[in-house]
Amino acid sequence: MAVNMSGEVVLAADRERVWAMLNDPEVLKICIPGCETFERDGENAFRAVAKVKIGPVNARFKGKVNLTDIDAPNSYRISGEGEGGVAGFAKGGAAVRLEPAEGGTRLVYDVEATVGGKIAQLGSRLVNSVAKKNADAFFAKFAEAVGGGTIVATEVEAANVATGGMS
Amino acid sequence: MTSTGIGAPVRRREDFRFITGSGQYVDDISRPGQAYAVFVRSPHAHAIIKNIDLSAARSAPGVLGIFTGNDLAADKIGGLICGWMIHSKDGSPMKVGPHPALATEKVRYVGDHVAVVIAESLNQARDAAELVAVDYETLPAAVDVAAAQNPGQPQIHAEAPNNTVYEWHLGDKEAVDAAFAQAAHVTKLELVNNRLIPNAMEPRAAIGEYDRGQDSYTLYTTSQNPHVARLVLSAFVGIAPEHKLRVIAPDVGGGFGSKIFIYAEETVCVWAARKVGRPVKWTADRTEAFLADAHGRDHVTTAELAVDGSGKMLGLRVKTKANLGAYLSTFSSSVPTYLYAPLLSGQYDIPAIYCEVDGVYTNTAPVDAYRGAGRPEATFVVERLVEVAARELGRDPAEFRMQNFIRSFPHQTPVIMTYDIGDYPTCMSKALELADYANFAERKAESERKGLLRGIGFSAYIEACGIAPSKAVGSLGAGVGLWESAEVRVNPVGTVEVLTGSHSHGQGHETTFAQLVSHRLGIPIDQISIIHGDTDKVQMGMGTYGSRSGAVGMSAISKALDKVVAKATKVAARCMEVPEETVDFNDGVFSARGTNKSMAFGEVALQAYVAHKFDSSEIEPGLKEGSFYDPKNFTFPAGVHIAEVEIDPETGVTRIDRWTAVDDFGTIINPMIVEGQVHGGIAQGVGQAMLEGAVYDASGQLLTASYMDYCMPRADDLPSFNVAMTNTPCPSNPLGIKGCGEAGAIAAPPALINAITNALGHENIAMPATPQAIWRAAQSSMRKMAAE
Amino acid sequence: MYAFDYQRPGSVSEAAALLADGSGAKLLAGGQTLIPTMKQRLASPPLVVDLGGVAELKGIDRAGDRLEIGAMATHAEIAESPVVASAIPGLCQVAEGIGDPHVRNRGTIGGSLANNDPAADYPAAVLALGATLHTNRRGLSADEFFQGLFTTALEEDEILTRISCPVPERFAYAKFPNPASRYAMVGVAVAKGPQGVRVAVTGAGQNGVFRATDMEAALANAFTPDALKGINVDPSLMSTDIHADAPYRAHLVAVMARRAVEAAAA
Amino acid sequence: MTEVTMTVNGESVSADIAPRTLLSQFLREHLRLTGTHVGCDTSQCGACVVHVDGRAVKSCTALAVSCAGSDVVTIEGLAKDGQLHPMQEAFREHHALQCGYCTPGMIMAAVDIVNRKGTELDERTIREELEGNICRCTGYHNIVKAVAAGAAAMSSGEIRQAAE
Repeated sequence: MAVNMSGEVVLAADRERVWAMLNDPEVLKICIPGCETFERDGENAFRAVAKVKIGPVNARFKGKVNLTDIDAPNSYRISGEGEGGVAGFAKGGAAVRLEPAEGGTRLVYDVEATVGGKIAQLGSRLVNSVAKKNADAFFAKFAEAVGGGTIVATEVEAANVATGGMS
Repeated sequence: MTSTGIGAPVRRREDFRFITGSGQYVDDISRPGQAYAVFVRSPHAHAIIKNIDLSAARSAPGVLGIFTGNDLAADKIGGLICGWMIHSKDGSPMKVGPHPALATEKVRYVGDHVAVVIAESLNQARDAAELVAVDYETLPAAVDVAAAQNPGQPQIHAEAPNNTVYEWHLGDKEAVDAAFAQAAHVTKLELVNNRLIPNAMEPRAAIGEYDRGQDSYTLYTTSQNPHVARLVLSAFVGIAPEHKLRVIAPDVGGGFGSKIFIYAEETVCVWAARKVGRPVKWTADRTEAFLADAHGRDHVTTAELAVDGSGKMLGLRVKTKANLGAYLSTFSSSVPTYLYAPLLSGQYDIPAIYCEVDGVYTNTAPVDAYRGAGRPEATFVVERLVEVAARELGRDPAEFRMQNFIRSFPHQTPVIMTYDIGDYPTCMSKALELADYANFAERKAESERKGLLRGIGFSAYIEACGIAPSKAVGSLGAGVGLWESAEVRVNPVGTVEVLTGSHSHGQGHETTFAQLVSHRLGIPIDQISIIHGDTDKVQMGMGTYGSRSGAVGMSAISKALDKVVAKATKVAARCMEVPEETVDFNDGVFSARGTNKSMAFGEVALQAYVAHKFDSSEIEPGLKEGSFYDPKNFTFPAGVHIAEVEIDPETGVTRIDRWTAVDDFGTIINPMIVEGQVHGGIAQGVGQAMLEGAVYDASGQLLTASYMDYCMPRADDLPSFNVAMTNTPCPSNPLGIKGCGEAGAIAAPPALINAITNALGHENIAMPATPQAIWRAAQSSMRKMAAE
Repeated sequence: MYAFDYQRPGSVSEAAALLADGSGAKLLAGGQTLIPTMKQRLASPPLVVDLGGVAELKGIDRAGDRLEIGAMATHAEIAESPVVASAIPGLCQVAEGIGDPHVRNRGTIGGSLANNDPAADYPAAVLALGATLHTNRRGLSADEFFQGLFTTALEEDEILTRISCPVPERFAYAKFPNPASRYAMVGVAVAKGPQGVRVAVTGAGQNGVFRATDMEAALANAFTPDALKGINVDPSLMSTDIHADAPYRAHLVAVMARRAVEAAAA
Repeated sequence: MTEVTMTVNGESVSADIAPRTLLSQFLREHLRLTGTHVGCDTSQCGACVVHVDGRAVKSCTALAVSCAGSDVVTIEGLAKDGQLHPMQEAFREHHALQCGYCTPGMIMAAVDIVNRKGTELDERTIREELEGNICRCTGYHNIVKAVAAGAAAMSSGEIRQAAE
């Protein structure tokens, strides 16, 4: 099931510092909720393991993360796919853009992700909320790592449903 | 009428075992040494299988075997088939991609079968299945039936360009164009018939077994038609020749169409039993049932009705895209074609009808027959159009229907069917009376005083049951004949065993079929047993679906009983030493006219077996007769359902206040059972209209894969139903039976949507009409009213 | 299900000791969420600690102006309890509307609160009542306890033992059930009590149960349905799923709030 | 493995089982009491309902080990001394079952309704109380009638004939 989410956060650091942190696997590991490992696996490529906990559900996702469309220090696209065993899979990407802003740097992101398997089959009611929660958690941690900031907005768009027609 | 004969509300003989927990469903059966199968299923809607790594799984504890599509291919096990050939308008045969039981190169829907793991215990099989590592290259998915044929959509099967299986049509396009050219009024609707997931309460299950000594297989399976399963598994899949494959469908917990089909799981279980040398059992969990049982409905339709200045219907034009899913299931091709378009005349005299249907592949579960199969879709089109036309013309919807009802029979429609008999105005009048239509306006005013919206909706449905005769269906592309078989075995002391090719999975055949025998032979019902569901006992049969067991299955028994009585009459005549033509048979007694001689049925049976009193060169000993009965025509049950609803416009919550059903099923064997069939059908129709809908997201993930999200009708969603009957006996079979199993599911959806739209004053409501959809429509109606 | 070890301690301290090693043991209260999750293999605790044998977690009592409910009280026990019926009758109705009769016979208030499902009923009731949630080591206000989607203030090895509700002057809960799951698609609890007027909403928010503070302010002025007129709920804070989108949920929050006030004021 | 002892249909049973054994599995696989059915994975359909210490429980959502020491009654234990329970009789008399798969859970739930709500049950109450049991065949119409009649019979000891 698709998740489309966009948002922005103003970070208390200059663009170069934010950019550096966005490319630092150690920082990303700390900020990604439940992340257990985040290791370089080639140029602009990483391997990651993250534990996802949603209420009683516990799943460990293993996968790859790639950085593409790199335009330092302005923007990149971070994308990945992870396998969560019986829980299913998740894949997707985010276009991330940095702009100078009052008091630091504005980070604007636009996420498109899909989840499949049991998570979608059994947990569709929660997918959007969990995605937003994780995005908020990531940026809260990231802002903390950068040295402060505020989440301006996170918006989740309703997933579009193809067939069968409950509306 | 005897207390157990035709027409009596005999309490069901099968119930004792079910109310005491003594039924034997497939999962209740435990075979010595049985192992457990778990299927590895695709989490992707569309992907290339690049590699399957079984090494870790193979070394997991308890694993007896792991197989993939390549193993099936190596054993020359063929794919699953679709048994009905449809030809496109241009004469070309439908375009069908292969349907391997275990996918080989590609997976095509979420839940598609990739591998099977067989282990000592179910948990071990599950553990090992998690270790099967499948490397997928995911592909974009074509999910939306309305768009799947568009250029640039992902191609699901190379054999079917643009995902088009067929572009079929029926009727006279020019005549319809001419009718529309003359029309004073045209009503046009865009309709979606929502996708449903059947959800028989017993999930599908199978146990395959191989006997090395006999070189033969046994398959226990949750089937509505075990003989067809054997035929397909033998002749097409190539498991074993028919005489080496026994198929048993024991107690089956509901089917509703979904257990007609021959699926991958039973195919693999019976094949793998030989590979691992152990019985192999598989039972679906509910999520698997959601993912991989054949779904139902899923049409997108544009429909137009042309009416002249007096309100007379002139023509009907229908264009439908039918979602067939990722593979063609056993009878899927026929459902949106020959089970759909021929019903588009409804109960109305419509001179010209033209229907086009595109059968479309999508990356979703296969779609096939579900209770009603094509006929609910047709009835929804006709009865929504008729209701809306009446409203647009300012006509009372009941009276508008009355004006257009067919009144003389036989009636040839422009879409194949010859309706043999019916009395539609009587049904309507009776329904109007029972529904207290006359006082509806008062009730509506009363609701309004409480701030609630009340609406009433009609559905005058027709269905065609007992698809027949075989020669005709063969000419339409069916791969099988649609007759039924029966064998009546009279035992020497006069008890009777009836072997039938029909299969009961809730319909109560053990009772109704025995009622027929009791009625005809005049013997108590407890001396009769009905045997079905085992290919080693019953020689051949076509099974139970399409409301055919009464009209076709019981007619076969009736024919066999004719032969039994004829032979017994001969035996009785010899025993009583009277001419055969003077012997009458009534209430279980053979009596010689003009004498005081008589013999009870049991005595004659004994004499037939001892063969002491007749010349065996003239009369063969024994009393056992069979029949293969092929009906002359379909049967045409019809009726009127009236739904009345009350809507809370503030929340969209809709309460069904009244439901009136008047049905004409011809001869009724057991009114209690017939009413039960109507109740269940209505509930499923209400489910379709208000509660149920399969939802796939754009990537092909099924979001309604459990009862948390797929809304099953529950007791508090439904009212009690007011059910009544009229009766015009069917002239096309010896018993006058028409068939009642699907009527409710066919009639209910348009009745309810017509009631809801009547309450809202707003036609644009899709099924399922959820509280949210109704609330939104109510808001827009109220805004409209405020503006006026 | 994956294999696990099983322990059935007789006391809270024994149970706490079993959780202490941090290996991911799970408490089994009623099991009505945990067991289905484990059946789907979406949870794999190495150890399940069954609280069914801990007598000190049972019981429902009135203590002065407070209602004290043991964490292992089942929904059915609360629904049928004369003590609850006389103290907070609306809470009986909350319990009676959870799941179905069979689920209510196993599911417990403690299990539900500790799980904090965003569509569960109890969190709204407990938050509106301004209850204190006692654990084996501290007391937490409801406002502290609920921390968003499936998240509570409970530490991994902390056990919810008792829910202490001040008896309100008025309390009611109005629920719009999801037609399929029968969880709350929207549920609104309102209470007027020692802590003033409190309104808590479940099923609707993107981040679980929350307080509707503008409604509280309006109702503090006048505890009548009309006081809520004109208060709109911001759809951007609402969750969306295949059953209900955010604008519909926002609308239902207002409707259910009004109905809850009507019931509470009656 | 854990040793578990409980009373099932009046008889004490013991077995050595894995803790992950559900009560439904224990009944069906260990005791071969296959009248208790499993129809879903999410604790909703109610085909698996049995009584544990006098209360209706979904046996697919209870660990067998949690029921150690309990008194369990299944559909097989409802009839006493060869006499059908009035609720069983009512289900047959009122044609409250078709395929029979949901029936054991439905009957066990119905008896539980009477235990909790008394023998005089109106239609609304019955429909609401059946929230945890799904039937796909009957449309519930006859189940509702049967539960009312069975409840009345549990008080009077007699089954009223169904209205024809």
